[in-house]
Amino acid sequence: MLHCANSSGKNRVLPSAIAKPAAKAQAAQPTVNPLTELSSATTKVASYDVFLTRYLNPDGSLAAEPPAFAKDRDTARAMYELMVRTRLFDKKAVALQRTGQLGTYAAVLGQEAIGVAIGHALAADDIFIPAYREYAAQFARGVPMHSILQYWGGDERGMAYPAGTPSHHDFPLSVPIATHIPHAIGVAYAIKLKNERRVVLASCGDGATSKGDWYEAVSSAKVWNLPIVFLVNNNGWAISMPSHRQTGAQNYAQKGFAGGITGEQVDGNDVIATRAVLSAAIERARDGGGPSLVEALTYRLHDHTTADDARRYRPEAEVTAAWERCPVKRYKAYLETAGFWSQADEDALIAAGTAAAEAAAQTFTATQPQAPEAIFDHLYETLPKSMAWQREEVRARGPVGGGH
Amino acid sequence: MLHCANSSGKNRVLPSAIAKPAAKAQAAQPTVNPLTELSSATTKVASYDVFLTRYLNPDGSLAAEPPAFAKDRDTARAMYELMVRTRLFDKKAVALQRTGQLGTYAAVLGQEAIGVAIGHALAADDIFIPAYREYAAQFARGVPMHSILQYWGGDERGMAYPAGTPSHHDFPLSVPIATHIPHAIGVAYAIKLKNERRVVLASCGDGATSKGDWYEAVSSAKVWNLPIVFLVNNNGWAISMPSHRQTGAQNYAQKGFAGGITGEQVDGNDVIATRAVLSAAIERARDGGGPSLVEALTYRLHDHTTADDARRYRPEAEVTAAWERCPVKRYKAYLETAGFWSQADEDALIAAGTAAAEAAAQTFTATQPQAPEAIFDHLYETLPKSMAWQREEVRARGPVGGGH
Amino acid sequence: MPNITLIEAVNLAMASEMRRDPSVVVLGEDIGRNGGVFRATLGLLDEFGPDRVIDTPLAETLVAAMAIGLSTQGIRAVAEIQFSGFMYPCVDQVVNHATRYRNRTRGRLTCPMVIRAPNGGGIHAPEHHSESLETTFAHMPGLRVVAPSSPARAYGLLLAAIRDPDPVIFLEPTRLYRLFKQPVEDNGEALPLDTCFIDRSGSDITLVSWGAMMHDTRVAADQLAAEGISAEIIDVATIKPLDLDTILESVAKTGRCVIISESARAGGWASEIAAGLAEHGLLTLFAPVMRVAGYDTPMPLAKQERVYIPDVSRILHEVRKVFDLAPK
Amino acid sequence: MPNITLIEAVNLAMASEMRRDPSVVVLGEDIGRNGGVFRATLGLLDEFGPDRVIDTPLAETLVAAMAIGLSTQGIRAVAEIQFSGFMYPCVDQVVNHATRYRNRTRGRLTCPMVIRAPNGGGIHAPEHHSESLETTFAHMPGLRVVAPSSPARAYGLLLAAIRDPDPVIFLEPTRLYRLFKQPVEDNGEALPLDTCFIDRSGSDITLVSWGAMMHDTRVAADQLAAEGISAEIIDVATIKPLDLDTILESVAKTGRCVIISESARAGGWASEIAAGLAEHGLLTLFAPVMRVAGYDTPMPLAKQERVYIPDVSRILHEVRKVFDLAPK
Ligand SMILES: Cc1ncc(C[n+]2csc(CCOP(=O)(O)OP(=O)(O)O)c2C)c(N)n1
Ligand SMILES: Cc1ncc(C[n+]2csc(CCOP(=O)(O)OP(=O)(O)O)c2C)c(N)n1
Ligand SMILES: [Mg+2]
Ligand SMILES: [Mg+2]
Repeated sequence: MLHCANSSGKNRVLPSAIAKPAAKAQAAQPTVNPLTELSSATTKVASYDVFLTRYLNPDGSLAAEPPAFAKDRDTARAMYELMVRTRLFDKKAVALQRTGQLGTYAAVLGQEAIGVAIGHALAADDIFIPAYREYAAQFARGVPMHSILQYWGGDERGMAYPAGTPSHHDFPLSVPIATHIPHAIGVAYAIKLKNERRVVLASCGDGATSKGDWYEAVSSAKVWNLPIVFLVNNNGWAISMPSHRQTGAQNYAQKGFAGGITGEQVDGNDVIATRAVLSAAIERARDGGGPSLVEALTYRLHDHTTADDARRYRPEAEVTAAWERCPVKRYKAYLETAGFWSQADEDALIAAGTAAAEAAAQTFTATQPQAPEAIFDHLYETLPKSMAWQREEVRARGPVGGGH
Repeated sequence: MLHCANSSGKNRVLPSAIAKPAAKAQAAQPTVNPLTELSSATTKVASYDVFLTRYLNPDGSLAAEPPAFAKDRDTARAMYELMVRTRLFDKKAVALQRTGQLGTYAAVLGQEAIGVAIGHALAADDIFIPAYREYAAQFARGVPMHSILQYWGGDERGMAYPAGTPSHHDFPLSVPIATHIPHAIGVAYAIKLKNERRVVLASCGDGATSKGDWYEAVSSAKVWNLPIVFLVNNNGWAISMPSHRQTGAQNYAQKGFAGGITGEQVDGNDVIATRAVLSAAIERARDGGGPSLVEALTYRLHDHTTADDARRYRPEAEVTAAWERCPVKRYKAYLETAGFWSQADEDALIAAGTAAAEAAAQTFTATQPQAPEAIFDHLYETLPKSMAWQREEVRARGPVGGGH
Repeated sequence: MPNITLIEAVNLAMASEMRRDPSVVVLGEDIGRNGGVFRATLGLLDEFGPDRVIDTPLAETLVAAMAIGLSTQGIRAVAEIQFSGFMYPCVDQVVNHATRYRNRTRGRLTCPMVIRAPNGGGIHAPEHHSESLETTFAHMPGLRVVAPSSPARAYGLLLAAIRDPDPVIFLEPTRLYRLFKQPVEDNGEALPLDTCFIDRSGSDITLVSWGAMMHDTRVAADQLAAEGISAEIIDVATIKPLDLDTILESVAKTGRCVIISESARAGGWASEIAAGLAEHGLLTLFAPVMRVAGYDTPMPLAKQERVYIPDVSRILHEVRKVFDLAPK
Repeated sequence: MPNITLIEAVNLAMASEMRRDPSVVVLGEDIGRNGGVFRATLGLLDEFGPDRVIDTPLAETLVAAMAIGLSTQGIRAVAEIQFSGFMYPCVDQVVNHATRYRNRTRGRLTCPMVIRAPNGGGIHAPEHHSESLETTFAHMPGLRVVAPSSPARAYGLLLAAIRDPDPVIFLEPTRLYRLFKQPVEDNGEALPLDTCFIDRSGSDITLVSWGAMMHDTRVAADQLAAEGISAEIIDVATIKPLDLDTILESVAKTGRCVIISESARAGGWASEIAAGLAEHGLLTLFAPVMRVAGYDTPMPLAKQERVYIPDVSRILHEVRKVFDLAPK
């Protein structure tokens, strides 16, 4: 007798919508009606809108005149290169896992445009607080590919991002869902306290928006008008939970209204739109305009992780249809039409990207094991005296079997 | 260099607004603007409105034609009687605390109309999950006044609400802020599972809406279209935090949009409006219309609790102005104008209410102490064997000094 | 009797009890169509439908709170948390509400609920997937904390947990989920809670453990047997409330005790047991009570998790210390 | 030297360190204009302004997470949680993040932060205001947990906690906030962490305690002294990491030990100390190690809180048991 109120999809603005651009002319009607009949006792006191931005149609044709950066040959090409390199890395990582050389890995297949947009929209000094799939952004900010492999391969050193790169002040991947989002409040508060012109981008998935930690940050960010962009990667699924059953909200952008901040949607498989919307949000935050929320509509083409088998819960037809909206294909078509990309470019990129992923794999597999007692070495700044015996016991024992 | 974005009060719909009814004709403008400039790449996809309901102006005159229950003499009088009895109880409780006969007590002064509205709007079978100030609702549902005194007096027996009354299936007061709200999800799910036509009303303060627990419930309630009314008592303060600094949200009603549910405001010092709005929400939920959120705008005329001294942080002028919106005075004026209430009625009510509060105080002070070992008696259904010695130790020791 | 793994036994217990008692529901993330990340709820959706097999939003505080709400209405809620490291958001709900409604309302509202989760490491899972939570919960008054160590005990103890009138935290040994099989009959018979099991009788030393570490403890005892040392093994099973008497009786016989647990040493449950011995068993002890436990570090990522998790060699090392100090 | 209460010493330490180190900020609910519900932050808003004295929304997970975020940026965040029972929503953030960023990032991001809260009962506060949280936190690897027992120690230990490069949970004894005064000089001198204090020397029995229970322990020792029994009192002070050596040394001298703590007995920190003695001090003990602790029930409401909280008579009762078994 119980039923899911939303399974009908009524009034929903969900990833499937990104296939069919809404008619521009049609004014959106209030999606949630007031409880009581409008009577003379009732007055409208506030009103909120959700907008969606898209420049590229799924086939790569233009839905609107693109912004300047997309018309700049070098920039436009660099974005594509990062997207493809990320996809090649992803493929290699999955292959390593399938052949027993890597632990569980969370693939980014189909969502690469968002990471690319983040990587290009953030300034070097900005601070990125990622979830666990935005490798493209991390690469752009200086995280070596082998670090990501080390991380999923079970080696803490994969989170020691290199000095001298923007990633060195970024946060590591966060596996406990949404718990990293409120860290952005403290980080952004510190930025304001120090009078810096930096912005924090904190990202997560659609599922993460169900968690209280996420909300406590969104509800509070505007109290101090903090320079934060909350990014929600709505990839349609949280493991086996489709995004339309995750919450009663008709879309994830409107969740920002609970904190009094702008919430808007962007086609996350359109790298131009995503970069444009993120850049606007970031620069607005930098200029004192405060926090905002961006829901990027995308689709997880892979299993949730290599430990998952999405065929258990997800219709193949949905995945096939989603491939039509693939961000790589779409953006490539744009570049080709613009005359920015040739088959030779493509061949060269694939060769270079494959080699880079291969090299990362080799660096990863060649990584010397940590000393067993290294588990104590970054626990406290100085290991308490009373714990010395534990470290010594481990050291004396030497390596133990069972490493990956 | 940090500043509170909201301290200006711009675009706010806060308790102060309840003094000045908004002009009906003026259509509300979007309160949060989209991040990006409206361009041809951007489409409006959804829109949300917040409404406010009020029947009685602060002076008791009618702002709109009242609903039927308010024109029914007996009902209208019963609501007033409960409101005044609650205020007299409250006064007695504070007096008991001031004279060292009661522990910390959370007064309801100024907010009585909301409890009365809840008490009258809920059906006997419905389930009330209160915060800690809605005594009027609890009295209406059968909680004896002395139980509330026992609770704040430090006696668990004050939460054993009597069998045979609606309160017997209600939840006890909840002191950890907002943690009780997600219980409503489980309770309402159970109701649906059993195919019952009952509704859950879960209430809390404005401060409570900052907590993740609160949000996890609001975000999820519509997933199962549960029969829940979330009530937010916005009394302007969470201890020393004014409600406009508690969150970036322009009002608390819109927080419902994060869960895709209706959020509306009501003048919580107008008992007619509050009952009307709550009844509509409750009956809609009962009829399968799903969850909703009601923000009742009110004002805490007392200190936060008897342990607090609001003069430390709150301008006296604000309190003085708030007395002008007092729910008792306002409703009394309505009743008098309607010819439902006389001075003799008032005198009789005050005499009876004072006596009732006095009697409750006497029952409370005459309460025999619990046996010390009673601390073990409702810990588990059956005390584990391994804990028997603890109970025996306490029993053998007998009463210990230091009770209140 | 079918030969089944521990995870299959968990699944069997839930299915069995859901058939027997229509008031039992299961809830959690990905437990429906997906059957749970470890497949503990496999087949339940098909058999019992989406009303009783509830996929929840991704919110562990909500999962715990929802179980509380359900159980106050007489619905026996069996909640799954995907990995032990994600149980921390349940802590507030459990300690401030689940364990207290009975007491607060003088028995008016009660919480016959179970929160199940895999516990501990050893399967090369990602970060935050391998923590040991038993002590965090066991310190909470009014709770039961149960940790099975075999398919048969998982089946019998989970039945008991679901039927228990009070909240139970049920911590399943991740590492043993598929490590070995055992014949388990689906006879609906619960095992007793609040009692330790003598897993193996012996006379020279008492080895106390629970959950996944029981496996290594059994292997260590085998090796000791080969050396002529007779170890009595106690499976604590119900961690809280602790059946100290059974342990005391054993130590009264053996005079020696080593306690083996995976959770961090400082403030771990091994310490509680050792403290019980220091108070009630002191005069029967020939040698110090040794604890073999996880180090006081977070569980390392997969490559080093075996450095952290006690193994047979560490158990034997401590046992040898005991016999060095108090030779047989 | 001004004679001040413990709460004044807490206030003094924060003001003093905020003057000395501009990177220190305080945050929490009602800590600004209101000065905190116990007035620990009185005057800080006026002296340091709203940028450094941050009133937060009512969200304890956020408070902990915000402290984490601030501290990773070199801001030393001192967060207040109003009452210990409301620290549970911080648990996930502390165990999964605050204690781990250093380790996860190999020292790149660190969390020099303090979460302060009143701890324990005894002031007739409302429900959920009187819990004891030390063991819950002390079981978490990578954390420091500190509990002062006097104005001077509150001042010196809080300075140390704020200056510590790693996260510290600082649990203040609610019951002692205003119970007595002590001369405390605002000299900016921190007391050492990670070390127990010999609060009083003695030769016949070691009494180990911390926080508010130190007060009752001192009174009990006075009574024992009157009876000719010389008690050595150890103030644990830094609960985690535990300085077991100081306790062992004392017990090696006295041969007798009673541990006094307010938190629930099962899995409490008294058990950790007793376990340390069972392992390392067994041969020096004349008698069983007794624990005087809160019962395994939630803290009762105010009328019965004294039933729960150990008092002098319960301490003396256990001490007498020890001397009965091992007379002087
Ligand atoms: C607190 C917590 N609960 C559960 C999990 C297990 N888990 C890992 S990813 C995931 C789904 C996340 O969905 P979403 O936020 O949409 O991100 P996506 O994986 O789709 O990118 C879950 C439930 C976790 N990592 N953390
Ligand atoms: C989790 C938690 N944190 C802090 C407190 C202390 N506290 C009690 S009431 C209160 C303010 C609550 O404000 P609001 O929700 O607006 O309710 P009101 O008291 O104004 O009715 C606070 C901070 C608490 N009880 N629980
Ligand atoms: Mg997702
Ligand atoms: Mg309030």
